[in-house]
Amino acid sequence: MNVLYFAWLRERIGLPKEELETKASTVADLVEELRGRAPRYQAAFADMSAVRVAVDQELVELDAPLAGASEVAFFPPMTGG
Amino acid sequence: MNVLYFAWLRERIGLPKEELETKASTVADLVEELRGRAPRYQAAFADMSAVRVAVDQELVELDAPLAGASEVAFFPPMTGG
Amino acid sequence: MAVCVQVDDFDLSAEMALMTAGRADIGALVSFTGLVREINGGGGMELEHYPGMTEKALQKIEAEARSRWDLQDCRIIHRYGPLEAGAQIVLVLTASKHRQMAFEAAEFIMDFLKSRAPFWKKESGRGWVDARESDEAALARWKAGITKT
Amino acid sequence: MAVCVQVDDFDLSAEMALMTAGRADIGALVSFTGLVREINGGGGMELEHYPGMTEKALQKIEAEARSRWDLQDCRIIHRYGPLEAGAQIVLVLTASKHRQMAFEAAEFIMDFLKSRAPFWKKESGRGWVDARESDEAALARWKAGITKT
Repeated sequence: MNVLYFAWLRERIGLPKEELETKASTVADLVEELRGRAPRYQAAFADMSAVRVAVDQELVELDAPLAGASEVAFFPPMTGG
Repeated sequence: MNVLYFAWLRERIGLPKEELETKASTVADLVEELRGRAPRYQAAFADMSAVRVAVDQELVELDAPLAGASEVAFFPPMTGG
Repeated sequence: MAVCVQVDDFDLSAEMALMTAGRADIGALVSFTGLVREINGGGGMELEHYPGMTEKALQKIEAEARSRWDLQDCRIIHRYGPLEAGAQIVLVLTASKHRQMAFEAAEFIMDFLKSRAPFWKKESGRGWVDARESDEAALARWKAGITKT
Repeated sequence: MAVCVQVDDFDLSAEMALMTAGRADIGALVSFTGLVREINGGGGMELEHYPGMTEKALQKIEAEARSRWDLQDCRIIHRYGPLEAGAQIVLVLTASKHRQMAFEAAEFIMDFLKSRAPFWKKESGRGWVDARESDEAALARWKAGITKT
């Protein structure tokens, strides 16, 4: 599974993208797993109310399932326009 | 006093502008006076709900006074934009 | 910038470039361009106006918009005379810091232009265009000095 | 017309000319142009986006606008990369028969672009721009399939 990070999440975690093997069944599970890997993930995911998630390029909630997903992205609230 | 006509009022009355001496004290009085002059004025002023009036280039109601006015204009509802 | 009542065509990008030249405090630009629609194969129209009063009416509309919204700038161009199908009739361009003010001011100006500026349209082969009740109704939402939303 | 996510600048008059070429059934064109504002003397920003998802999100926003309003055409251009103060960021251009549809559709698209398209602004010397609560609130008025007015 490809995991992507944008904006300050990318900066805190220190990379834009990584490939992971995971058995996490939801986005929330994946976040827990990542938090366990290193303090920089803990820093990035410290306040999940400031984090948005897309699974296969569709916005989803934290409890969204990951079954069949090939791309998960984490980023702050969007500021386009 | 200059009296101006626009759009189909101009066409019905047959002229864009005329200079009048009048003692009419309101716009409504002036319309009555004009109606008495010729059938083409009667045709133009047949339905006053379809006529708008400006005195000295400001939109006014039919009962507006004419004291001091130098220019009165009659025209249909506006269709700008 | 002043309002303009003219026979000549206009160029939106040029107007926008003039408006933004030498400044970077504008965040939002909204434009409305009105075009002559071809109706049932009929082409073109003649736009009559009331010289003198038209300029006054447009200036009044612009001043009212500027008093209601915090606009960085505002531009109104309205053409008159013969206009072919597809031709540009009117341009309203508003500039503000944030988008909502620019949108609302442009809508406000257009609503007033439609039924409070002394223009009359005569379509080729079809005669004088009737005022639309919906245009009169659109004005009502700006009453009492409140904004729309 | 397609949506476009690009580094290059755009020209509104050129986009409008493309949109109106060879047809005379458009009565109203509304454009929104977003510019980089200079804040406290700070200049420029970097606009990051999510390639792939961005295009999808813009296409979805455009399709939704077309399903809600009877638009003759619609165009969205959003830039990314480094942008100087005063630079154009985004263009939304809508075409319809009458003005209200074009205005509403352009506002709708902008409201969604602001907080539902994956772009992130980083201002030079000031860091990441926070999302504005007013932008989230603006979305609420389009809920339940009803139009604004």
